[in-house]
Amino acid sequence: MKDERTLGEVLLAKGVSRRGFMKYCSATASLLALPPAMVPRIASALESARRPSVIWLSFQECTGCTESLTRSSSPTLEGLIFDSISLDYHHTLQAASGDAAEAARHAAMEENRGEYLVLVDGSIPLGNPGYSTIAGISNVDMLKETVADAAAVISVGSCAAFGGIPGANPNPTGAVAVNELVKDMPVVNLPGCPPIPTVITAVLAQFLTFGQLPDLDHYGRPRAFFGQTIHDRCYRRPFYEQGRFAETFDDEGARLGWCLYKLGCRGPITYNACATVKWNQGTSFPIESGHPCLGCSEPGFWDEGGFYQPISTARIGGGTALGTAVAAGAAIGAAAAAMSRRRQAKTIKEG
Amino acid sequence: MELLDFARGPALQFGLYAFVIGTVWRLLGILLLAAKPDHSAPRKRGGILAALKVISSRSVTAREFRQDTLYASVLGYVLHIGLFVIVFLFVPHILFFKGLIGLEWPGLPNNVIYFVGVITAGVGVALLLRRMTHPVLKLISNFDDYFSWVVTMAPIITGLIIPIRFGIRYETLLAIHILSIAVLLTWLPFGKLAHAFLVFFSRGTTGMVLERRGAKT
Amino acid sequence: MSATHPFGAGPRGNIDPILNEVMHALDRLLTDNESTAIDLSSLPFGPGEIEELEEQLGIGEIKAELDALGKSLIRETIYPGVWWLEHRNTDGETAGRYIEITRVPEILKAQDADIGAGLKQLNRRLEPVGDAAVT
Amino acid sequence: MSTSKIGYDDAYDLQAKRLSVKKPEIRYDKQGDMTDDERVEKAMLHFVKDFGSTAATYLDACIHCGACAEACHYYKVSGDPKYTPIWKLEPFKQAYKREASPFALFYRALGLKKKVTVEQLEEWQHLLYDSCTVCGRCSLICPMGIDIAAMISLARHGMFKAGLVPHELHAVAERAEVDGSPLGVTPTVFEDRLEWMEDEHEVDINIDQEQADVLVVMSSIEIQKYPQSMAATAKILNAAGASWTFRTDGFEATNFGMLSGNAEWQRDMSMRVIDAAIKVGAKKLVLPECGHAYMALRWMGGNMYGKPLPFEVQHISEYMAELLNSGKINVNKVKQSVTYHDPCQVSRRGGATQASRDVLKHLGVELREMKPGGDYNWCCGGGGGVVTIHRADELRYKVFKLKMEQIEETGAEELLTSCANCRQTFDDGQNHFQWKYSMESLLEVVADNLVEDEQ
Repeated sequence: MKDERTLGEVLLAKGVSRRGFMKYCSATASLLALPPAMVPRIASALESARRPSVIWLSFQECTGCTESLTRSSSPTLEGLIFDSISLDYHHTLQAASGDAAEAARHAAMEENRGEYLVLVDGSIPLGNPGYSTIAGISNVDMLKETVADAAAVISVGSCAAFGGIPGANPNPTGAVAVNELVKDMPVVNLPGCPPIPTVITAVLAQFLTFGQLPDLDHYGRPRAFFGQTIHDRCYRRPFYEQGRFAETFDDEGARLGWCLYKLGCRGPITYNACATVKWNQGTSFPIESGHPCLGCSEPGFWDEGGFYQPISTARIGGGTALGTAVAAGAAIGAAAAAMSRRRQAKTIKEG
Repeated sequence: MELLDFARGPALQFGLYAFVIGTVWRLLGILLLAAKPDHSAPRKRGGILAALKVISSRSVTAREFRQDTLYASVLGYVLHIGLFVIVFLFVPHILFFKGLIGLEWPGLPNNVIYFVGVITAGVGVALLLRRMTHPVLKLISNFDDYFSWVVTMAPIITGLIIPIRFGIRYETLLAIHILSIAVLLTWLPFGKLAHAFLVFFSRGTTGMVLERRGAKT
Repeated sequence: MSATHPFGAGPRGNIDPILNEVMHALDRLLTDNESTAIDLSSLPFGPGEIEELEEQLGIGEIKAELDALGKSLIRETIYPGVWWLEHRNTDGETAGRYIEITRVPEILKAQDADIGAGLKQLNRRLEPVGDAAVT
Repeated sequence: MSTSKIGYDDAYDLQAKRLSVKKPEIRYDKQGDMTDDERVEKAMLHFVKDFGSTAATYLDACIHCGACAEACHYYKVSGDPKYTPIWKLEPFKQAYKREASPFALFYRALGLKKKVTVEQLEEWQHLLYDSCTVCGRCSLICPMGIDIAAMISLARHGMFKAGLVPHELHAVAERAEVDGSPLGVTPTVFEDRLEWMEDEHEVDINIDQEQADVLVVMSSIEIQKYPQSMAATAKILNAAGASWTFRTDGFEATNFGMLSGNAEWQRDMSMRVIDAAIKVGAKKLVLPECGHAYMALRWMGGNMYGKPLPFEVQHISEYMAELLNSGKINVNKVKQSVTYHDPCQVSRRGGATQASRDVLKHLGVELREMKPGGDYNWCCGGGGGVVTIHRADELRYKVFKLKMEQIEETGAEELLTSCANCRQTFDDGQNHFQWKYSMESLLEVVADNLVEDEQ
C-alpha cells in the first residue's frame, strides 16, 4: 500500500516531459502564491518529494467541501497533485466500505505513523456523541483516534474550522471546531463554505513540496490566502472609494458593476483569496457574479445578522429598548429636577 | 471578529442607551426646574419664533465681533462642518443610520471624506493648541474640555486609520473605531459635548427673553 | 460605463499598473539582463480586464504552442522581449497566465532531461544500423 | 440685615463729579458678623434659589470657548484672563453644578465639584462687582446664546446674602432701602429741589397730584447733581399737554437693591414707584434718563408686582420720541454733529435703541455713530453700580479710555446720552483725563430746543 516512489519518479512513469514538469512547477508556484522566480527551487524539491498519506474524515458536513475539491475535472493540475498524494481514506470517495474502509484507515495510520495528514470536514457534535457516527464510532472518538499519530490536521471548510452551520446559533448538537478538540498538534484552518479547492490543494502542495505547513494567521489560516480581505483585492474597490454603490440587485449600479457594500457585502471583513484565485478554474467569484460576499470564511458568519445588512449597521436592539431608555432618562431627569426644586423651596421658606 | 462583535453589539448598545438616557436626563433635569413667568409687557412677539430666530441667527458672529473672533470662529466652523460631513455623509455611516432609523440620504465619495477628515483632525489639533496656550482658554478650561476633545477626536483618528491600516486588521480597526464612538456617545450628554443639543435651548431661551423686549439678540 | 457620473469613469483596475511594471522589467532586461515573470492569477481582475490587457500588449512576431499536460500558448507581444504565456490543462481550460519579460521563455528552450531522453531514443532507433551512434 | 458703619449724614461728597463717598480709604468688603462658613452657606442657599430652568439652561450650556472675553471691555483693556465674563460666574456655575444641575447628586457624592469657599467668594467680589457693569456685550457674542449679564445679576443675590458686597455699593443700597434714595433725597428734599427748579427755570411742576395720566419719576443722581433735568422733564410734559405729576411718595427710579444684589430691596424700591403710579391712576409711567431704572421697571417691574403692570412704562427717550413722532411737541433744528452714547440697559438690553435715534432725527443733528455703536456700543464703565466702587477706579479709567478713543474717532462736536449714571461716569472721566468732551443730556437738549408757541 505504501508508495515509496518520489514524485519525480511518478511523473516520469506517466511520461510527463521535463517541460510538462516545469509547467506543473509553475502552476504549483502560482498555487502557493510564490513568485515565478521560485520555480527552479520548487522543481528540485518536487523531484525528490515523497507522496504523503492523507486520511480524510467527514463529520457533520454537507459534502460541499468534497464537492468543491472534486469539481475540477480530471486530469488537471490540481488533479495531478491528488495523484501525488496517497488518499488512503475518504468515506465518500473510496470504493471500500464497512470494515474494509476502517481497516484501510488503520493501515494507513500504522504505515505512516507520525507522517500522515488528517483532513477533516464537518464539525464535531459534543452535545450527544450519537448525533453523528461512522461505522458506529462517534465523530469525537474517530477524530481523537485518527489524529493521535498524525503529522498535522487540516480543517477543511468553515464547519471544521469554526463550527459552521451546525455550530450556528442555537447550535443544537453542541458542534465544535476541530481545533477545539485537537490541541497538541498543528491545525491548519481552511475555512470557506466551501473553501476554494485551489487553497486545499495548495496547502497539500506546500506540505508535499517543502515538507512543512504554511505560515498561519491568528485563526490558523494560511496567510498566503487569508492575508488580505476580499475588499482589498476586489476589482470593484475603486467604486467603493468613489462612492458608487449598487442599491438593489437590479438597478443601474448593479448593472454597471458598482460596489456591493450597501447590499451587505462582507468583503471588508472577510479574509480570503476569492478575488484573485477565483472559482471554477478562475472563471469568477461571487462579487464578479453580482452578489455580495457573505463572509463565509469568517468565524460565526451565520450569526452576523442578515446577509444583506450593510456591515456598518449596528447590531443592537430595537425601538422598545430605546423607548425604555427614554423613559429611564426621563425618570432620572425628573427626579433630579424635583430634588433641586425641593432644595429651592426650602431656601425660600427659610428666607 | 470577537472584538468587532463586542464593539458593534453590546458596546454600541451601551453607548446608545447612555446617550439617550443622559440626554433626556440632562434636558429634563434642566427644563423641569422652576420657571418664572415674565409679566413685563412685551415689545415684540417672543415665544417659539423668537427662539428659532436666535437659534439660527447666533450661528453667525455679529459683524462687530467678527474680527476679534475670526481665528477661533473659522476653526470652529471648519470643525463643525467637517464633523457633519464625516458623520453624516460617509456612506458606511449613512448605512449605520439607515439601520438605526430607516432613513437614507446620498453620501460623498470616500476620498472626499478622507480629505475632510484630515482637515477636521488638523483643525482639532489647532483648537487644542489654542486652548493650551491662549491665556483665557487656559484659565477657563477644565477636565471636561480636554476629555471631550479626546473623545471627539478619537473617532476621527481611528476612522482615518482604517483605510491606512498600519498593518492592523481591518475589523480590529473598525472595532476600535466603533468603541471610540461608544465612548463618545456615552460621554456626550454628560459633558460639554451636550452643547450639541443644549445650544438649541440656551439660544432659544435668549431668543424668547430678549426678543420680546425688542432688545438685540 | 456611465459617462455622466461626476466622479469620473469606472475602474481600469490593474491594466495600467501592470503595463508600468512591464516597462520597468523591460528596462532591467536591457540594462542588467534580468528576466521577470508576472503571474496574472495572483492579481484581481474585473470582467474583461485580462482580455483588455492582452489586447493592449498585442500580437508580435512569434507564436509557439507547447503540448505537455495540455496545451500551452507562448506568444511574443508587440513589445519584443515581452511574452504572453497561457497554460491550459488537458481539457483545454486555462490553468495559468503569465507575462514573461525575457529574451526567450525558459519553457521554449529544450530541457537537458528531455534532450537526454531524446538522444537515447534516437540512439535506440539508430542501433540496428551500425555502431556509429554517439554514446 | 447688617448695618453700614458709615454714617449717612456726612458720607457723601455731593460736590464730586459723580456719586461719591467721602474718605474712601476706610474699606469694608464684608457686611455683618457672620462666620466664613455662614457666609458660604448663605451664598449657596441664595444661589440655589435662583437656579430656575432659565439659569440652568445657561449655566449648563457653556462650552468654554472664551469668545466672551473679546466682548468685555475689562478684558480688552487689561488682557487679564480673569476678566473673561464667564469666569466671573465660576463660583456661581460651580454652585449650580453641585447643588442644582441634573447631575448634582453625582457631583456631590463623588466630590467632582468642590464646595465653593469663602476665599473664592471674596476673590470673586472683585469680578462680580468691580469689573462687571452688566452691560451685556458678552451676551451678544456668546455662540451658545448664554445671557451672561443676567447671570451676573443673579450671582450678586447670593453675594449680598453672604455679606460680600463692595462697601460703597452696599452703603448706597442700604440707604436707598431705608431712606428711599441712595443719595439721601427724602420727600422733603425732593420737594424743595423741585420748587427750586420751578423758580429757577420758570416752569410749572406738578407735585403730588391726586390723579394723573402720567407719573414721572427721577433718579437721585439727577435730583442731586443734574436738577435741571427735572425742569426739562416738566417743560416737555407741559408742552405735550399731558396730565402728569411727580409724587413725593414714589419718585426714586434708581434701584440699588437690584445693583447690589438684594432681591427684597429691589422689590421694595420698585413697589414704591408702582404703588404711586397705581394710586394716581397713571396710564403711563415715564422713567428718567437712567439705564438700570429701565431694566428694573420696564422689564422687571411686572415681575416684582407679580402680574402685568396696569400701566405702560416708558423711558423718557421713548416718551419724547412718541411725542415728537406724533407731533405733540416740536423742536427747533440743531445744526451740530453729535455722537450718541447708548445706555446699555436702555438700548442693548432694553430694546429702546431706536427711540433716541428718532429724537435725534427730529432735532436735525448730524448723527455720527460710534464704531461699534448702537446695540454693540462700548459701555461707559460706570454701570451696574461700578461707578460707586472706589477701588475699581483705576480699572474703570482704563475702560473709559476705550470709550474716549471711540468718541474721538467720530469727530462729533457734541456728545449726548440718555442716562444720568453714564453722564456722571463721563463727568468723572472728563475730570480725570481733562478731556475735551462734556456729556450732555438728550432730555435737556430737547427741552432747550422746544418750540414753545406750538401750544
